Amino acid sequence: MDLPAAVPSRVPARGGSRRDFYEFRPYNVGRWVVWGAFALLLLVAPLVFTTSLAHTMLSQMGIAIIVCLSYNMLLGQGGMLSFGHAVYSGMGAFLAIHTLNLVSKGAWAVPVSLIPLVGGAASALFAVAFGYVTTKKAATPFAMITLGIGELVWASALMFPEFFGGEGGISGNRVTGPKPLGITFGPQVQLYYLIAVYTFVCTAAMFAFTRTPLGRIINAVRDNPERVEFIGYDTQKVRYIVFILSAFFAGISGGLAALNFEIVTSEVVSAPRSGAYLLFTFLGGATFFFGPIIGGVLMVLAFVLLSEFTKAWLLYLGLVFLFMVMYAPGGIASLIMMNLRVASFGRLKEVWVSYLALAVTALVALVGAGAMIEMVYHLKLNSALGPKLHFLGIPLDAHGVNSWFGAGFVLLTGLGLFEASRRQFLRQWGDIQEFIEKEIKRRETL
Amino acid sequence: MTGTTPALELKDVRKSFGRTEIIRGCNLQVAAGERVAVIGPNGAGKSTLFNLVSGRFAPTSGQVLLHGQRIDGKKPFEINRLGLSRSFQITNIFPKLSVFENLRCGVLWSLGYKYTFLRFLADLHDANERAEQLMERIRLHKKRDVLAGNLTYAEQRALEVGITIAGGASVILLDEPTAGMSREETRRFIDLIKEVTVGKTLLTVEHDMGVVFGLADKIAVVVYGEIIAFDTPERVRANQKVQEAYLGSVVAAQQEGGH
Amino acid sequence: QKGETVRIAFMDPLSGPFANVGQNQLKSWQFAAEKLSGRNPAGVKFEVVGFDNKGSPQESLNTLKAAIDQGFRYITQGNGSGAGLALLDAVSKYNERNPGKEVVYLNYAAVDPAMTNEKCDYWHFRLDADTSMKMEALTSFMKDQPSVKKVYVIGQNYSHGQQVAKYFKDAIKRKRPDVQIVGEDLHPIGQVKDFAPYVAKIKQSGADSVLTGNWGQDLTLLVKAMNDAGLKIPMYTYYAGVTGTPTALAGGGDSEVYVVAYGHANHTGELGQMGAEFHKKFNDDYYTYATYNGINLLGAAMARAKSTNPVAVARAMEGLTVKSFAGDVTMRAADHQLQQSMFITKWQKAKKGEYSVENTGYTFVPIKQMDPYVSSTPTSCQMKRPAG
Amino acid sequence: MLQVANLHAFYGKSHVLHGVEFDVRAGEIVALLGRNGSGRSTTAKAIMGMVESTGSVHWKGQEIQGRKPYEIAHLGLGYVPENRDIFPKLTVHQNLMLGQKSAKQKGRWGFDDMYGMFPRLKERQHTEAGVLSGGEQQMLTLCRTLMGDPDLIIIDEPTEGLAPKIVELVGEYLKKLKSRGVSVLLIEQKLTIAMAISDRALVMGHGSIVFHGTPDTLWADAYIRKEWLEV
Amino acid sequence: MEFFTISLLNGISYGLLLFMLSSGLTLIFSMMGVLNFAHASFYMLGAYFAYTVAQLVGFFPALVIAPLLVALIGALFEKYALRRVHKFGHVPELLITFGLSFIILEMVQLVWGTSSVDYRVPDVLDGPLFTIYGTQFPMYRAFMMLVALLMLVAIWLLLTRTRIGLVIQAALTHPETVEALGHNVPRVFMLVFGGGCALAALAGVIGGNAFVTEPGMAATVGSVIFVVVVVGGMGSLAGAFVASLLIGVIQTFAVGVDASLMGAFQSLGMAVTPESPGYTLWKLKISQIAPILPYVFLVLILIFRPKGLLGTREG
Ligand SMILES: Nc1ncnc2c1ncn2[C@@H]1O[C@H](COP(=O)(O)OP(=O)(O)OP(=O)(O)O)[C@@H](O)[C@H]1O
Ligand SMILES: Nc1ncnc2c1ncn2[C@@H]1O[C@H](COP(=O)(O)OP(=O)(O)OP(=O)(O)O)[C@@H](O)[C@H]1O
Ligand SMILES: CC(C)C[C@H](N)C(=O)O
Ligand SMILES: [Mg+2]
Ligand SMILES: [Mg+2]
Repeated sequence: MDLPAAVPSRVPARGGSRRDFYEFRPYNVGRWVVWGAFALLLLVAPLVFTTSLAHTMLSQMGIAIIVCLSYNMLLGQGGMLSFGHAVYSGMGAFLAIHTLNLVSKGAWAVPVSLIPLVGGAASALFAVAFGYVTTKKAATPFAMITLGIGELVWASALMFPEFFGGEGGISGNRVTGPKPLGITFGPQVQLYYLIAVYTFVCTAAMFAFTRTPLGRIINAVRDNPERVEFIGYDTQKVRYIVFILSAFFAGISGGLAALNFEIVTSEVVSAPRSGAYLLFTFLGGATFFFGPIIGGVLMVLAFVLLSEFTKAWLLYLGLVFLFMVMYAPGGIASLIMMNLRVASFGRLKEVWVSYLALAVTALVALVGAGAMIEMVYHLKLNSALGPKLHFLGIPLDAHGVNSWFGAGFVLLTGLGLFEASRRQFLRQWGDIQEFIEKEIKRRETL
Repeated sequence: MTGTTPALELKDVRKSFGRTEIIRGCNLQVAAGERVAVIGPNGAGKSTLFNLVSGRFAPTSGQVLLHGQRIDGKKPFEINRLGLSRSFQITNIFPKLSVFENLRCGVLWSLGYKYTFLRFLADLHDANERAEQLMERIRLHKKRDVLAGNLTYAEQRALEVGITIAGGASVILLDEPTAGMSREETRRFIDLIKEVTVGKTLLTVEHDMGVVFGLADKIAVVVYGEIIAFDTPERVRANQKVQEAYLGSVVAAQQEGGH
Repeated sequence: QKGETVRIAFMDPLSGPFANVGQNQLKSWQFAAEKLSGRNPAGVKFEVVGFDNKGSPQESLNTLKAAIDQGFRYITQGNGSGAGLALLDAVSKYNERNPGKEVVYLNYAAVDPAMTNEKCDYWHFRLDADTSMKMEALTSFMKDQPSVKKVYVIGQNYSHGQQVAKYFKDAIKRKRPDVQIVGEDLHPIGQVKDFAPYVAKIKQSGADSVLTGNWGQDLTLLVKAMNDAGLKIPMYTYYAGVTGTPTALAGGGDSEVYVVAYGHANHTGELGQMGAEFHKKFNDDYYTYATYNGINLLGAAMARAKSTNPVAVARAMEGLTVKSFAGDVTMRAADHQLQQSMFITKWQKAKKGEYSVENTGYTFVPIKQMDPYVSSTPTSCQMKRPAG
Repeated sequence: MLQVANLHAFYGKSHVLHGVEFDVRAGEIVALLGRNGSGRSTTAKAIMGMVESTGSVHWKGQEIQGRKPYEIAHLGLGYVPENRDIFPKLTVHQNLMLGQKSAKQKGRWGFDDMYGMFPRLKERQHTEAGVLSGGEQQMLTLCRTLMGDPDLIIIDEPTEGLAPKIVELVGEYLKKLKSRGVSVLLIEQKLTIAMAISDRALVMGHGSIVFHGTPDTLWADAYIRKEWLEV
Repeated sequence: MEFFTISLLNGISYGLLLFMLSSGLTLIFSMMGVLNFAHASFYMLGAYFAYTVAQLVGFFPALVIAPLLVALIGALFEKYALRRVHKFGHVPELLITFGLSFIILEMVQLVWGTSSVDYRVPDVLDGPLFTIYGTQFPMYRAFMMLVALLMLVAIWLLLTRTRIGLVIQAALTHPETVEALGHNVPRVFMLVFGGGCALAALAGVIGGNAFVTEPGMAATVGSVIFVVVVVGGMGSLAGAFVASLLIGVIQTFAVGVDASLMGAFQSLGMAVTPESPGYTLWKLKISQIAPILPYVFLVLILIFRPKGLLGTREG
């Protein structure tokens, strides 16, 4: 079995049309703009969203971005499907919180702002040990070893309370040590900015990594490990080094999480956590560098916000995954890039109307479906509290024929219209793609 | 034997898979700068021989020497670092990297960049220049940023050879480089191979006699895991045993004359 | 104060593998709030809103933030000491960093003794009895059982299971030095699919009773495996009553299971009525009686403080005594641990008029009630009270 | 027997065949020649229902265009793909087994005929096909399709990578097939062999047929050879 | 001797149980190369369907009906979702089954509630089969063992007597070529996936009442079944069988071993006290890690014999 995708020997004959080449490659000016915008976004986000929940969420997004990017060093860039990435972010978190507590006790004098680096270094050390055995293998054996190690570490986490703190985990207090410029990291905003700095630097560092010799060779190892051996590289060593680097960044994110929550429990090394990294990295888009950034943001939104909105959040999450994998296997990033490509050929404006139509009709259908799902959940979970519920501010009666009929009607109309606009859109999209293909051919012959 | 060490030497190399012995004691000395065509019936063991030399398999017994240094049993990457590079019978490239990146990957190790992640590729001028040059030489510069997987078959074959020679190895093994190409393309491609392997030791497997006689200084004939002849093209063609085992009289005559 | 509505944020798993327990407990809180609201001396109404913490300590911290943003000043949690300890710590830090916006944490079921000992905190109040208290009660019962001579201890290898084993050994040595512990097994939590090997080991040890702190699947599978092997010896447990477990137990046939708890399935009086009503309304069991005590305690404290401000209410709750379904209960000021009566109940077929737990035809009958002092344990808590 | 009319084929959006027309009669060997990329393989795939296509393909009086590949195969068309699509993890023998459409099928040929034709395969019958030499794989693909007992066999570059002697052999076997009443559509690169054995020759260029006639007329037509075959 | 016999019996029956749980996964994983993370969810669905069907028409009809229903769902899922994703590679395949497992879990909770359901062993199979050294051996356990063996035979026949296995393996690399040879590849894929799901469901019908039928049941068997398949060797039914038995027996006996590293040190004359570094690790008894031994096993086998016990290929 070859992961992540079968390597076609000749032209990829399966899919039919050729996938074209687009790379996230900002030109010098473009690069400054993109990174500047990213920095600006990090800077102003907490000024726009000001509630304390928003601040912790923003902090967690930064953390998630780093860890998803680090995961993608394995998955997207190295073709290494890991089921145990949480081991590394989690170990970083534990080592970081222990360090924090040593600092609090006065045993160690590390500034709080540097503790995430301790986490990173610790994780890298773990990766030196564990990675040595895992990266001996690639593809499915690799995936399965990481699964095994992940389960082992998770199970041990509860068995060794001395280190992992048992069920309650290890807690610490980030307000400790020297306080330069009066920054205590007590208020969430201060911590947010620390996380933002780390997020920016780590993102930049990981992006830079993709432009280095090792970063390129790991792509080659992903595509065709056998051939790499014949151009002078030891694939095992390539995987091993990248694995350690990835763990380093994962550890930094773990360290930041330790500071953010001020408590680290065994769940940080758990299998579900590893699974979440995989799912959301993929959802964001593993084939593009910036995909996992989107993935990280979505991860926090899904876990923190979606679950507050609706009891059916796991159902929605499952459905989103199902449909994303089926219709956009490159993740959200690939959707964006596809449109950027269309835009770069100057034809994006034509599809605006279609997008609008798609969005509106999809929304209508979703509202209908959502209302029905919510009514079902309501009947199941809260029926004793009366049949009335509110969905997006619309009062519904889960026992009433009207509500069901209405929701069904909305759903069907939405679906019908959506299908119509989808057909229209597909035709348009096909034309544009054809145009682009031709244009590319034409430019090639120039 | 003259005083200079051969570029590549096989001493009684044997290889068995399970119980079947595929290579049954091969001896060969290729002088530096020589172009050798390896021919033989299907399943004779030509590709296997290449696999043994390039480190894909370890020989069951015998020795392989590269410039006088033992390389049998070494890993492919170790052998590659010692200056031996090979291409594959079935196209073996990096389908999701662009043409340029494919070639650049090929040159990195030989320029000493190893596993570094502390320098930007963009700043490695020597590597970039080499890759660009190569791309021109294998005539793929117009496809610089096309994903290798999207190239046509002939282009992929060219890239395959490009990657093989990228590292500047002194000994090059090509396994049926022209397989699947039309006669016209083959001819162009052979010229290309000649051009890019000037001054190198070349071993190539071929079934196309036109190519073999056009390209090789010497021909090695492998039959049933043994090298039954190793000589100049003329003498090999005249060899009775070779005709029986491999050429088949009619075709030999026809192919020789071309079409 | 009168007519005011106090909102309580409930944070426990409402989705995922423990959702069944969380859903039941949320309903219990909402039900208790509805029934007891306005009837308290303060005349305050209570409203309980659920937040899904998915059983995760980290997510609990998010729900805490969300609740605080929405203006909640009282939170309650119970399912899992991991989340509990995280909340205790987070509430403490939040209150310290945000004076004037204090939040009170009512813990209705997280039973790690640490929460009222070395990690105790002023803003945390526990309505359940902790592991050590339950063990006091349980061993007080066991010491009077002449049949108990050789005990096998089995548990989940995490803090709760480890604590149960430790407290048992301490207590039984004090109370019945002649009792032998013939074996002790700690297995990874939730990983055992087949308990037959453990049962074989228990049998081989010659044990006459089994003590376990297991819950959920780890408990039901153990009971089933003992039944299957025909090993009919009494089991002393903590968590046989949690949602889902009775159903699973009933499927395993008759077995002698004792449970230690601060309540039982067959209360009469107001609580009994509430249970019946709850069952009618939700077709589910009302067993989290801490909700009853919790609402009453808050009401009384608010009356005493003449305010619904958490700072005042917290102060008022210290040492407060209220009437409960089984005598009086007191919130001990030293460690904020509710002192209450304990029951030993036995799992058996329900006779006529007895409450059929989860409609299984089985019930938990009380066979012994113990006054609060029996289970009272000393505390190492050094409570830091806010100044003023 | 096989009639192809106005056949168009597409890979996604790219239009590769532009109205291909030809026919193959019973017991005939027809060579389909052309440069790389002229669309010969695509023609074969379009007949077999393996690419998106429009137009008409008549086989034994039935329209088969738009059918599924396995249905078409069951109607007696055999296809030997280029690229040696052997199944690498299966043994040689298992590869041949898959050539049969069902385990009970009785055809003109059995395992013994195949092994008789290429003794080399018999020697290697229990080896994983993935490790076979290039030439052996080529022989295997041919035999695998023959096991399905087709009435018409479409062969895409069967002699690629074969030693000259084996090439001759393949040519002889194709003639033998013909003598047993099997028609052959031979897609070839090597003119020599194609010309030697075929009854008629077609030349393809840019997705349509630009020449058809006997091998002799093709030899004679220097313009076609220069323009479309570049020999 | 007594303990040994009983443990061996327990070990073998647990091993067979593991095999029962993982046989469908073996089928799908080894033949189609799909890491089906929803396998355990199909197992759960089987249990719930059986619970409902058994209430209506009894246990033994449910034994047939529930797997068929689940097979249908599995086949539909293959046809409308998995198939589309197949060409994108293995990670998307895996993720779509991930997504499916969420959906099944939620659906189960919606239909049957979040709590466990009262799904009991039928009376005819309840009770002990025989008593050995005073320990009863339950009849139902014997029934489970029997079914596991039947599953083994059925799959073995399927693989050796039909060419489905060959078709699938061939189609993994060259689906189009296989079709051109006259095999209806999509249908075969659908049948195999449906069949694998049916096996999972059958395990659920039988496991559901032997254990507990609750929404968490999928998660509890989730990863251990992968261990069985991988340790046995991907692509090897016999391997999965051997691995199941081996894991079952080793794990069962490990429960009985109370030795620890501390003991080993002490017998070497080294004193280990609670103050020594790593005390918790040293005092950990083998019996305490028995349930996670399969993972240790998994890691070791992949390092030293990546093909698995009886496997023929890596990955
Ligand atoms: N790993 C292996 N295991 C078993 N047999 C093998 C293995 N590799 C090669 N062989 C066998 O060794 C023989 C020689 O194969 P090889 O590929 O070297 O032939 P070749 O001379 O290159 O032929 P061709 O010209 O057809 O490519 C073949 O019969 C092949 O089946
Ligand atoms: N899978 C594919 N996707 C897109 N275009 C393709 C695909 N396969 C072939 N083509 C294009 O279709 C055209 C015809 O290809 P085809 O393979 O039929 O040519 P051919 O005559 O068989 O040549 P060859 O000698 O290379 O086998 C070529 O231009 C080729 O680039
Ligand atoms: C689910 C509950 C029974 C968990 C229990 N309260 C504990 O602390 O572990
Ligand atoms: Mg070869
Ligand atoms: Mg072709």
